[in-house]
Amino acid sequence: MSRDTALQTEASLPDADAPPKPDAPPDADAPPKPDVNSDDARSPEQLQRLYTQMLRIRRFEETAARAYTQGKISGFLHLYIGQEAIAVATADLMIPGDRVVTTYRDHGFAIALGCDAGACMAELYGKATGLVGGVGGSMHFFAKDKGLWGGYAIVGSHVPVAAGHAFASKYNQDGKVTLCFLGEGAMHIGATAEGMNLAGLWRLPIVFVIENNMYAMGTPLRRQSPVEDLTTRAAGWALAADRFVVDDVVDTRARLAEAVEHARHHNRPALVELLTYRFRGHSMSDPGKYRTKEEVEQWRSRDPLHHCEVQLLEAGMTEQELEAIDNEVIAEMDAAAEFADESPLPEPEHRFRNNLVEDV
Amino acid sequence: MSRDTALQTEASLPDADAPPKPDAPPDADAPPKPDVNSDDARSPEQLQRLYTQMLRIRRFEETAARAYTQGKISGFLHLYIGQEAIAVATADLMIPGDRVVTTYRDHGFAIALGCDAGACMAELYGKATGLVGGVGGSMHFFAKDKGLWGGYAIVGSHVPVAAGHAFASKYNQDGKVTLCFLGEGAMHIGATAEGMNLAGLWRLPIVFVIENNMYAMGTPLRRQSPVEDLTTRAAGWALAADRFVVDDVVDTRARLAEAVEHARHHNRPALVELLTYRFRGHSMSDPGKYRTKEEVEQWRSRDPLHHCEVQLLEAGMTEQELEAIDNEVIAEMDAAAEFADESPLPEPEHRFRNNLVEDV
Amino acid sequence: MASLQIREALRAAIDEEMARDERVFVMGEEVGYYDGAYKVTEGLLTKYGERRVVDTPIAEAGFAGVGIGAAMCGLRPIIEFMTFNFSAVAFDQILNNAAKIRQLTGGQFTLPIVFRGPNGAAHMLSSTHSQAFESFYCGFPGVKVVSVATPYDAKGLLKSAVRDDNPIIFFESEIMYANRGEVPDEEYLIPIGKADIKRACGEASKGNIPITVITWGQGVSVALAAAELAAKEGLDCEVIDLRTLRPLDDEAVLTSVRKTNRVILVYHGWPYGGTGAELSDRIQRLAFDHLDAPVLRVCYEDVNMPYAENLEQLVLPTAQKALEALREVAYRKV
Amino acid sequence: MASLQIREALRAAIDEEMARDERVFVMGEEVGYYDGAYKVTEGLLTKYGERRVVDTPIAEAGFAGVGIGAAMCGLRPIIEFMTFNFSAVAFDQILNNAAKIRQLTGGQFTLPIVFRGPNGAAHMLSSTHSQAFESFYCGFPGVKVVSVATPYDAKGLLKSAVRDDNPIIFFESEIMYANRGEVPDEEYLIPIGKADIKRACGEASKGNIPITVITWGQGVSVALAAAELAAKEGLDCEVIDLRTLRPLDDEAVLTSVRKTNRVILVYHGWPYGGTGAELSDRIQRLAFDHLDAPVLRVCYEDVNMPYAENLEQLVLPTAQKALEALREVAYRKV
Ligand SMILES: Cc1ncc(C[n+]2csc(CCOP(=O)(O)OP(=O)(O)O)c2C)c(N)n1
Ligand SMILES: Cc1ncc(C[n+]2csc(CCOP(=O)(O)OP(=O)(O)O)c2C)c(N)n1
Ligand SMILES: [Mg+2]
Ligand SMILES: [Mg+2]
Repeated sequence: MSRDTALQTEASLPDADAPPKPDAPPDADAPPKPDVNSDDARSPEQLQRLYTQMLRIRRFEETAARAYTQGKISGFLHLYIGQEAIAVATADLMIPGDRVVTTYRDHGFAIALGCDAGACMAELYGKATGLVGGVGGSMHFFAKDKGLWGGYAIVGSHVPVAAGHAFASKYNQDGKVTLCFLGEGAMHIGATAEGMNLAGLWRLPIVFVIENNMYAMGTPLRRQSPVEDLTTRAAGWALAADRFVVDDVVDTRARLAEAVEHARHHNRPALVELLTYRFRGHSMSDPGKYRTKEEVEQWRSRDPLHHCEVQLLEAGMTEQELEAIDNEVIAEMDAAAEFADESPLPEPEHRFRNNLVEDV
Repeated sequence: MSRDTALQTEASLPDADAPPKPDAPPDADAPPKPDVNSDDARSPEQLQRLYTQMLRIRRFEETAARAYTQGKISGFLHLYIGQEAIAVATADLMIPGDRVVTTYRDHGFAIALGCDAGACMAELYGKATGLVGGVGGSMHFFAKDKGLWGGYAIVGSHVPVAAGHAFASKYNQDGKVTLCFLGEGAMHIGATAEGMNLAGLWRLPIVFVIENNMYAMGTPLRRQSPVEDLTTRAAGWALAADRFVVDDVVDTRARLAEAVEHARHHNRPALVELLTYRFRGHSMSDPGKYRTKEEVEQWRSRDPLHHCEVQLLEAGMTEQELEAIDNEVIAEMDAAAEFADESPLPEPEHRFRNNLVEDV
Repeated sequence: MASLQIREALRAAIDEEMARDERVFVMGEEVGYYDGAYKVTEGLLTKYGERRVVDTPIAEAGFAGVGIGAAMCGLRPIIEFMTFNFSAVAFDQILNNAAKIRQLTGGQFTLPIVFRGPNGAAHMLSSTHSQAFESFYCGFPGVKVVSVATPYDAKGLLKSAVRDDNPIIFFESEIMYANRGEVPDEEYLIPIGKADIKRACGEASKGNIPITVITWGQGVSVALAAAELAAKEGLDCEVIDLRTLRPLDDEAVLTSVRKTNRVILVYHGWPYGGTGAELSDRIQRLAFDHLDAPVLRVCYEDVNMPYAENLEQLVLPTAQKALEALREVAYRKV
Repeated sequence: MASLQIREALRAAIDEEMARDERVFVMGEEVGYYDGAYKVTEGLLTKYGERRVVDTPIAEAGFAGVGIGAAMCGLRPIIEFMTFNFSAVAFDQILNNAAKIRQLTGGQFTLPIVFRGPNGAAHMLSSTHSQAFESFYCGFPGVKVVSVATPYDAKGLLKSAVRDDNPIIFFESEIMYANRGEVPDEEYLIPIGKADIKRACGEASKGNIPITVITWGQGVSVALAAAELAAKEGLDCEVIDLRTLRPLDDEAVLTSVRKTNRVILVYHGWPYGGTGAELSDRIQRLAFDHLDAPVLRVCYEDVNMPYAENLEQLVLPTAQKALEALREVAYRKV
C-alpha cells in the first residue's frame, strides 16, 4: 500500500447539519513540521537521531528493570521494549503544542519527548526529583511543557480526556493535534467507543493510535474481539483509518504524520492501528507464559531498533561508531539511576499537596 | 433488497481459536415458530390479528395519555405510538422462551406479548394490581413468564444485561434467542458497545434491534453520530446486519424473524436498524418543538397501523368490521383504566419488599 | 432585587460567567437546541452559539471526559448531567480523572470544571431515577461538593463554582427548579465551604429548647417546615443549610451544636454512610461533651425508591418525621 | 486442618461450589488461561473448561452486565474484578441493575451473583489503583457487602456468598492473598451478616481498660498489632472483625461497646462517610449512654494515595496510629 494512499478517508461524513467544519488554521501560521516525506527522511543524520532515541528508551527500561529486580522500584512497571519506534516516530513528527496522551506504558514517550532520564528514573524510585515529584510513579508520567499529557492507568478512561484536549484545540482554533495512544485491549471498553464517536461527530483534531501488541496482559486479541482488524470500527465513527506493521521507524513516522496532518488541516480524526509487539511481559510480574518462544523470537527478529541499526551500517556507519553511541546511552542511564538513587524522598507534607488547588 | 438476501452476514468471523461454536439445537426439538414466510403470511386472519394487536397498543397509550393529563398517572410516560408494528411483529415471531429486553418505552411490548391491559394500566397508576405491583411504573414493565424481560431506564445499560440472557441460553444450550431493543440514541454510549462486542465475540444468540425513531429526546441522529447508517458499526463487532423502514408489519416480522432464526441456529448475533418514528413527544412533558409539522405528517402518512388497515380493506374487510374491532379494543382499554382506577394502592409494607430476597 | 426561580438563578449565573469569561462553556444532553431538559440553559445557545453551548449524544462518560480534558487545557466547562442518576456511567471519569489528575501530576494541571444537575428523588420516577449521589461524590478527595436550596444560593454558589479551580460537583433538584426567591440585581458570589443559617434559634429557657437542625438541598424545606411545627411545642430550631457538603463547614456546625446540645439531620439521601453519617461522626467526636442526646437522622428509608406515590411518600423524609426526631432529642415522650 | 493462603482458600471455595452446582461459573479478565491476575482462579479453566471459566475483554460494565443478565436466568455468576478500582466503570451496572432489578420487578427476578476481587491499597500503586470501594458499595440498598481477612473466613464466606440469592460485593486484598491460616478439611459455611471477635478482652479493672476495636479487611492485622502494643499499657482490646459491611452486625458491635464503653475503628478506607462513619453514627445513637469517650477512627488520610513509599506509609492506618487512638479513648495523656 503506497504511503500516499494508505490513509482511508472514505468513512461517511457528517451531513450538512453537522456542526460547521471550522477552516483549518492558515498554513502560514502553522509552525514548520519535519519534512518526513522528503528525500532525506532517511538521511544518516535522521536515522542516527531516531536510532539513538530508540536506544535511549530501551536502555532506560533495561536499567529500570534491573533496579526493579534489585527492589529499588516497586509497584507496577510496564516496559515498552519492542515498541520504541512508535514513541520516537511520534515525538519526531509533532509540532510544538501537539499532545501525546497514552497509557501506563508511558516511559518511551517521556524519553522520546525529551524528558530528563534522571527525572524519569527518579519518578520510578518514588523520589522528590521525579517527573511528577514521586507521587505518580511508572503509570503516570506527565510533562505538560514537553507535550506529554500523560500516562493513564484506567484502560480506555483517557480516550475521552484526549478527545477533550482536541475539543479545546478546536475551541481555541489553535491548530494543534492530540495523539491518543491505546492498547488493542482498550478497544473493547465503553469510554473508548464514546470518545471516538464524539471525536468523529465533532470532527476533532485527534489521531487515535492503537498500539496493537497482540495481547492485553495474557489475553490474545482473538479473545478480546471477534474481528482481527480493529480499523473495521473506524467507519462507524467516521474516523479515517490506517493499519500497518511497525518495523521501520521512518515509515512509521511518515504514516503517522499523514494522519496527524490530515487531522490538523482537514478536521478529520483518524484511527490508526499499529501492529507491534512487547518483548517483555505485560509488567515485571508477568512471566509471559501465554506466548510461545517462536512467536517472541519471530517478532524480535523484526525489532525496529535492530532494523534501524542495519540501515545505519548499510549507510556506512561502523560497528565502533554504533558502540560508541551505545556506551554514551548506557552512561546516561547509569547516571540516571545514580541520580534517582541519591535523590531525596518527597517531603512528608507533600502528600497533602495538590488534592485541591488550595493545598500547598 | 429481497428479503432472503437482506441479512448481511459477511462480517469477519472469529478465528479458529475463538470459543467453539456449539451446535445449534436440533430442529426437531425446536418449538414450532410462525411460518412468517409462508404464503399465508398475509392472510386476512393474520393481518387482522396483527392489526388488532397494533390497535390495542395505540388505544392503550391514548387512554394512558388521557389519564396522565387528568393527573391519574405521574412521573415519566414515554409513548410508543407510531412504533407499534415493531412490538407486534416481534411478539409474533418469538417462540416460547425467547426474550424481549427493551427500554423505558416498553408498553407496546407488554401489550403485544399478552400482558393484561388492566395490569399494565394499573402499573402506570402505581396500584397494587400493577404488572409489577406498582413499584416500577411506566419505565419498568416486566412479565418474565410472557417473555418480557423488561423495561430499563438507564440508556444502554440493558444491552450487556440482555447479552447476559443470551449468554445463559448458550450456557444452557436452550435454543432461545434474546431480542434486545434500543433507541438510536443508545448507540453512542459505552455499555452498548461493550455488550455488542461481547455478543459478537462469544457468538451469543441475540439480536440487537435499533428502533431508530430519528431522535433521542430532542436530538436528531445527526447530532448524535457522524454516520447515518448505524449498521456500519456491525462489522466491527462481527454482527450480522440489516436495516429497513418499518411501514409494513408483515415484512418487519419476516425480516426480524430472519435475523432471529439466524442467531438461533447459526450462533450469529445481529444488529438490525429499524427506521421508524414516534408520533408523540419523547415523553408526555415534551412538546416536540424540534420537529416540523411536515416531517411528522410525512411519517404519519406511513403509519404502519393505517397501512395494515388499508390492506385489510383491500382484502375485503368492511369499514363496519374494522369499527367493530376498534370498539372492542376501546372497550378493553376503558375497562383497563377503570380497573386501574379502582385498584388499591400497594400496602405500605410493600416498600420494604424485594430489596433483598429476605425481605417479605 | 428580582424574584427568580432556581432555574432562572442558575441560568443567570451561567450566562454571567459565560459573558465574563470566554473560556466558560456548557456541555451536556439537550442543553442547546432543546434549551435544557429542565430549561436551566434556556436561551444560551441562541446567545452564545454551538461553540459554547454544546449538545452531546447520550454518553456521560464521554462528555464528562471531554470536559475534563478541556479543563486541563485551561477551558472552564460546565457539564450538565440531565440528572445525577446518569452520572453513574461517568463515575470513573469523576473518581479517577477529575479528582486525581491534579494530584498524580504533581500539580501540573488544574481542573476548573463543574458537573451540575438535579440530584435526589423527584416525583414517582422509581428507583433508578430517584437517587441521592452525595454519599458517592463526597466520599473521596479531590473534589468539592455543593448542594443548593434557594435561588440566591444557587446563583451565588454556581458563579463561585465556575470560578473555582477545582472540580466541583453541583447538586440541584428537579422539584425545586420552579421555587422562587429574591436575587440581588448586582453581582455577588457566595463562598464555597460556608454553611448558612436559614433559621436562627433563641436562647434556651424553661419553655424554649433550642435544637440544631442540619440540612441541605431538598431537605431544607422539610427542615423549615418541621421547625414551624416544632416551634408550637417550644422546640426552637436553628436550621443550618450546609450548602457545601465537601469540605464541610465544621465551625458552623459545631458552634450551633455547642450552643444547643441537640442535633438532628434532615436530608434527601440514604441512611448508610454519606454526609449524614459523616456529620454524626464529627459531631460526636468534636462536640462529645456538648451532646445531651444522640444525633438523629431523618432521611430516605434504606430501600430502593418505589414508584407508587403512597410508597414514595413513606420513604421520603417529612416534616412530621423530623418533628418526631426533634421531640426525641428533646426527650419529649410522645 | 490444612494451612492455606487466602488465595487458595478462595480458590477452594469457588472450586467446591462449581463442583456442587453446575450453574456456578467464573467470569472476568485473565481468570482462565492466565489463571487469574492474582492466581485466585488457578487451575479452574483446566478443570471446568471455557464454558464455566470465562475470560473477558477489558469491559467491566459489559461483563458485569452479562453476569447480571445470566443471574436473572438462574445461573450463579462469580464475577472477578481484577481489582475493585476497575469496578468504577461498572458502577452503573451494580447500582442500577444488580441492586435494583429484583425490587423494580416486584420480585420477579432473583440475582444470585458475586462480584469479587481485591479492594483497597496494595503497595505503591498510586492513587487510581489504591482505593477502598466499601464506602461506595455499602451506600445503597439491594446488595450485601463482605470483606474478608483470613483464609478461614475467606472460604466460608465466599461459599455462603455463592449460595446467597442476593448480589454480593466481596472484598479481598492483593497484599493479603498470600496470608496463611488453618482451614478445616471438611466443608463449612460462615453466615453473611455475622461479625467475628478476633481478639477478646477481659474485664475492666484497675490496671486493665477494655476497648472495642472494630475493623475489617486489611484493617484486621493493623488492629491486632495495635492490640499487642496496647496490652503492654493495660489497654485491653476486643478486636471485632465485621466481615460483613452491609448489613452490619449491630448486635455484635453494641454488645462489645456496652461492655467496654470505648471504641475505635481501624480500617483501610477514606474517612469521609462510608462504613466508618456509619458505625460512629450507630454507636453514638444506639449506645449513647454507654460511651465514655468519642468514637475515633484510624483509616486513610483524606488524600489521594501518593506513589512514593514513604508518603504511602504516612497515609495508611498503622498500629502506632491505632495505639494513639486507643490511648486517647482511654484518656491516657501521651
Ligand atoms: C478498566 C480497567 N480494567 C482493567 C485494568 C487492568 N489492566 C491494566 S493493563 C491491562 C491490559 C491492557 O492491554 P492493552 O490495552 O492491550 O495495552 P498493553 O498493556 O498491551 O499495552 C489490564 C487488563 C485497568 N487498568 N483498567
Ligand atoms: C445514561 C442515561 N443518560 C440519559 C438518560 C435520559 N434519557 C432518557 S431517554 C433519553 C433519550 C433516548 O433516546 P433513544 O435512545 O433514541 O430512545 P427513544 O427515546 O427515542 O426511544 C435520554 C437522554 C438516561 N435515561 N440514561
Ligand atoms: Mg496490548
Ligand atoms: Mg430515538
